[in-house]
Amino acid sequence: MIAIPDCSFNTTENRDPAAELLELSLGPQHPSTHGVFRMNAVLDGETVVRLQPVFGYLHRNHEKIAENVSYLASIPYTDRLDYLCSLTNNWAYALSVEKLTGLDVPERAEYIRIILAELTRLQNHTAFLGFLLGDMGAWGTALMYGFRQREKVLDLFESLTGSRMMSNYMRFGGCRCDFPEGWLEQARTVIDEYPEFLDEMEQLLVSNEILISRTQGVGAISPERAINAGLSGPILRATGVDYDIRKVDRYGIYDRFSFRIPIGDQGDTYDRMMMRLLEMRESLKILKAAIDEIPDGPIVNPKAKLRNLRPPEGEAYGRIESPKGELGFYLISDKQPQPYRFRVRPPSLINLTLLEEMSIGHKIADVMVILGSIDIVLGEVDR
Amino acid sequence: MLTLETIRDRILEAVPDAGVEIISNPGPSGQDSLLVSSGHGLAIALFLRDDPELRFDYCSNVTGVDWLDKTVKEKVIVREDDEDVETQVERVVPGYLEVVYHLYSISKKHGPVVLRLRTADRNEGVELPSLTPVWKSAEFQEREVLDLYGIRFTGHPDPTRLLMWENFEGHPMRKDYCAPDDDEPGDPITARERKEEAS
Amino acid sequence: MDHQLKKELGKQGIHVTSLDSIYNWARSNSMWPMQFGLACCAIEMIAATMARYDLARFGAEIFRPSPRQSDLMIVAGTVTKKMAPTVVRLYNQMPEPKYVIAMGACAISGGPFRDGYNVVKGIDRYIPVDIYIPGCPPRPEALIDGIMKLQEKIHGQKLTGPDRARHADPDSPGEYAVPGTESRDLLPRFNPCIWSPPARQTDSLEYPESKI
Amino acid sequence: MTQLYQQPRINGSIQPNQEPVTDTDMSLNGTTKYHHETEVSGIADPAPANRLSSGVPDAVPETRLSARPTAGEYGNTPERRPFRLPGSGIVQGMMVTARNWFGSYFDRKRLVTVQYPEQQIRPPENSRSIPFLVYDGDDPDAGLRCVACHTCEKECPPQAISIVGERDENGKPARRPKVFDIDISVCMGCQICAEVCPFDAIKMDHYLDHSSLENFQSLILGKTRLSKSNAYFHTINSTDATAVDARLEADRKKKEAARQKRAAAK
Repeated sequence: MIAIPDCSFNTTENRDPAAELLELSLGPQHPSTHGVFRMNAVLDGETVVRLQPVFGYLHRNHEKIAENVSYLASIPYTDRLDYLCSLTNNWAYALSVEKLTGLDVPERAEYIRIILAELTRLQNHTAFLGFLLGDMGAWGTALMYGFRQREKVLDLFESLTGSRMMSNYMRFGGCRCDFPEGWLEQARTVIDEYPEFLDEMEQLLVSNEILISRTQGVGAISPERAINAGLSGPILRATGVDYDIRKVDRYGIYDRFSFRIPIGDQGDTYDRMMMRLLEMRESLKILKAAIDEIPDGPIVNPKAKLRNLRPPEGEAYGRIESPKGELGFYLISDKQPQPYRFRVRPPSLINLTLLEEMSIGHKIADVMVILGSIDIVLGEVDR
Repeated sequence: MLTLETIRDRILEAVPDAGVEIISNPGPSGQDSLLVSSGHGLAIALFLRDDPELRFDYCSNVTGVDWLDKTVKEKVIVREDDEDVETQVERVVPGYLEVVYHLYSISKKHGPVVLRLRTADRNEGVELPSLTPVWKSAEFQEREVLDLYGIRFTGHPDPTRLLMWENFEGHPMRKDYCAPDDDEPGDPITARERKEEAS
Repeated sequence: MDHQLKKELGKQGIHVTSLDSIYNWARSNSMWPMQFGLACCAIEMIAATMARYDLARFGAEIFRPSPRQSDLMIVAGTVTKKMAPTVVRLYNQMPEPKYVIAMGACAISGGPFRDGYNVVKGIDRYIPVDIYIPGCPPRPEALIDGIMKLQEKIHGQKLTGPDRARHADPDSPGEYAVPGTESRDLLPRFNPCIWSPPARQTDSLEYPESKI
Repeated sequence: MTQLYQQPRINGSIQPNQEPVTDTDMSLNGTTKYHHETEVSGIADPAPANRLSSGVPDAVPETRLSARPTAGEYGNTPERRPFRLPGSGIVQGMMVTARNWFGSYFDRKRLVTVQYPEQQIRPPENSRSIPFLVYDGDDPDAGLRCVACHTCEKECPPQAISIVGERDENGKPARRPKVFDIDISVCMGCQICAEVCPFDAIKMDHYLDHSSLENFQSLILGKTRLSKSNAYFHTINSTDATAVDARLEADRKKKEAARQKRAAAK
């Protein structure tokens, strides 16, 4: 029988006042911090009493650089924000510039964008499951299966955009190039095979008793708290808040597709994990429909300018539902070739706001699982 | 549909003598913003969050903007020798720092409302009220603004630098920040230098 | 003993080798990299260890979470000024013999982010780098190729003599100075013992062919 | 205090096609899809200025899909939960690993390892790593398409390209690069240079082993090392190369015609 600790004492009041507290610095080099994230934890025995995230170890001045280069030259930099999902970053940035300049996007380009964004969601969540299991100690197996599947999506990305990870694909008012021959058939095969992989993954994970006892009831947050702390994406929805920007803003042409939004009810680590599994199935639905319905036509607005883009004076905030949450770009133009202000609203950073609240009262080993379930990418946290 | 004008009027109703001004956005995005006087920032934020019709419960994005001093050329009529003479005068409009909040409502599913708070000048140690007590999501982002723009937020629970190290000096995202020049002279990997050399 | 004689003896069933080659063979085939990812390149580094590329075929699959147990540091990603002291400290904690691969443009020279105020323009300013793998990010194949190049390099190293390997030289430092985060910048900007700004090439602008 | 083994709140995996009953159609007007009236879907905020864009109309479709199946739906209440042996979830997971292990000996789908370097994946045509310069004909210097217009140099986001144009005896630009350096230790392979080049002179190379033992000299590629023939371009990306050839040929013909016309006019 596996005994799991009673986590009901989620406060610091009933700890022994005489006990000595231990300060522990986790990171910036730590196998489970997903990069160079650092946490300063204060421990009472093994229980976390206080937890202070420390940022900036990957602060590579994305915003400052982008304010000194042209609008076009920022696109490859956005690839490197959340380096697991460069295509959604591209889209968010392109969307903001399109808002800033008032550009329309042709029909076919919208479909391409949706196909790529949902493929990105698939591969991000696939890798996420692997990393999360790695944080729980199952280093290797789930990650190995996840990456085996992810490679198939990366092959699709490479044959279309030219690079496995750094796509640099979306352009203002459309996309850079059309599908090469046979791409859609290849994509269809990958998508048709995906449910099989998901079934296998679910069989591996979902009913595993160890996983359940390590995740259920760990790091739960209330929906009110989650909204107030600005959480977004699967983490917000795991608490039971029905808020998906694909449905709310209806950017792109998401309103033409029939898909559902998974909602959790406990807001704990288990729900956050399941959210990803369920989202992948919904993404597959969108993908299938989009590939079947994609029309012919131009892929870029002929009015769009590639070089020397000088948007009219003004500002715009565009946001999309990236696999991590709400990814927004806030741009101010002063009619110069460079943006006056270029701001990224990073979902990963803001999703960490409640990390301390989620962790207090849990064991230090659970902090890794909680952090893993938030799904951060340091390139985006620190920018 | 609530327009910004009605929101402004409602704010003025609830928080009397609060300075609220609509800043229009000339661009095609049409996202106008509300400029709020810093003294009433917290009260207005609370009102926006708790008003049953507005319910801006979700503060999505917090960011700083640095507006440099601007020289504006103006035509001024000067009385000279009992005669009105039109002359051009250069006037310096002092720069300021600005914090921009993008608010959405999850329960009402509307937004965004853009809230702006401005400092008086660009000096070291300018202060603005922190809106973290209203929206916790502003916590890290306000720290980032503090770090990169140097705006101090009064009432912030942890007013320390977010990204740079603790004993770092300066605020790198300010427009006039000069990065430490660490390209050693003679570094051949700098393309610009090689070019200068050849031309 | 010359190569021809060795071959002849081998045909007769007598295998002659030197301590150097056994030592180098053993080391080069069991390199344990440190599980240390900085940025984007780390994902490609993980991909290289996964099913498709399978770094285990080269004896380098065990990514150790602790520097004390590893002998290869793959600097995979942008090194920021805030992170650089930690990287050097981690390197210092690794036991000799140890090797460093600078993976990706950022680790080599700061790459696309080299204009940033918080980016170190190449980790070789603070720790000695054995292999540079350009690319942004380099493909997993490129990393495997880099590791194979490093294995070749190890095979050629000598334990004695004037041209012996760095770790076999008792005078060479196993630890390097950790830079400090000062008020504006890292100090010193580079470690003069191992790195100096390369001389300006005035006579010719065309650089010589690769010496690999 | 510890409590005894907590029963999992969910039993078994969620069946892929078994959806909760509350599934309603998500689209706006009840059909699975609808088409915009306008040809191009508007990206620019359709709401007029000074108006809060209220995202969703009043008829918000129900979007729920619970991560945890609701009580009863999957027998999730203790009374209705089918008996499960403790540890059966782990056994179920181990079956998956066993299937993968045995499968890795004969199932093509699970045999994914590429035996690099003996076996190499042929990169897709669009694949890119670093740029190269295309030359026509056999002479790498004379046939270079590059005219040193500096467009790529200006657009390169990390400023990895440096070009110095050749000048003839009179000091006039000779439309040829004297120096064309790409610092591949800075290049991020974004292919913006290839995209903006008006002369199709710079293209993206496929993956190459460039790793070196040295930082500065071997990672700055000069003109000689960057120049590659058009035939090579055809081998790596024949689709693009053929298109470029056709385009250049059409350009040449057009120019020729214009020249003849001018000559005739004289």
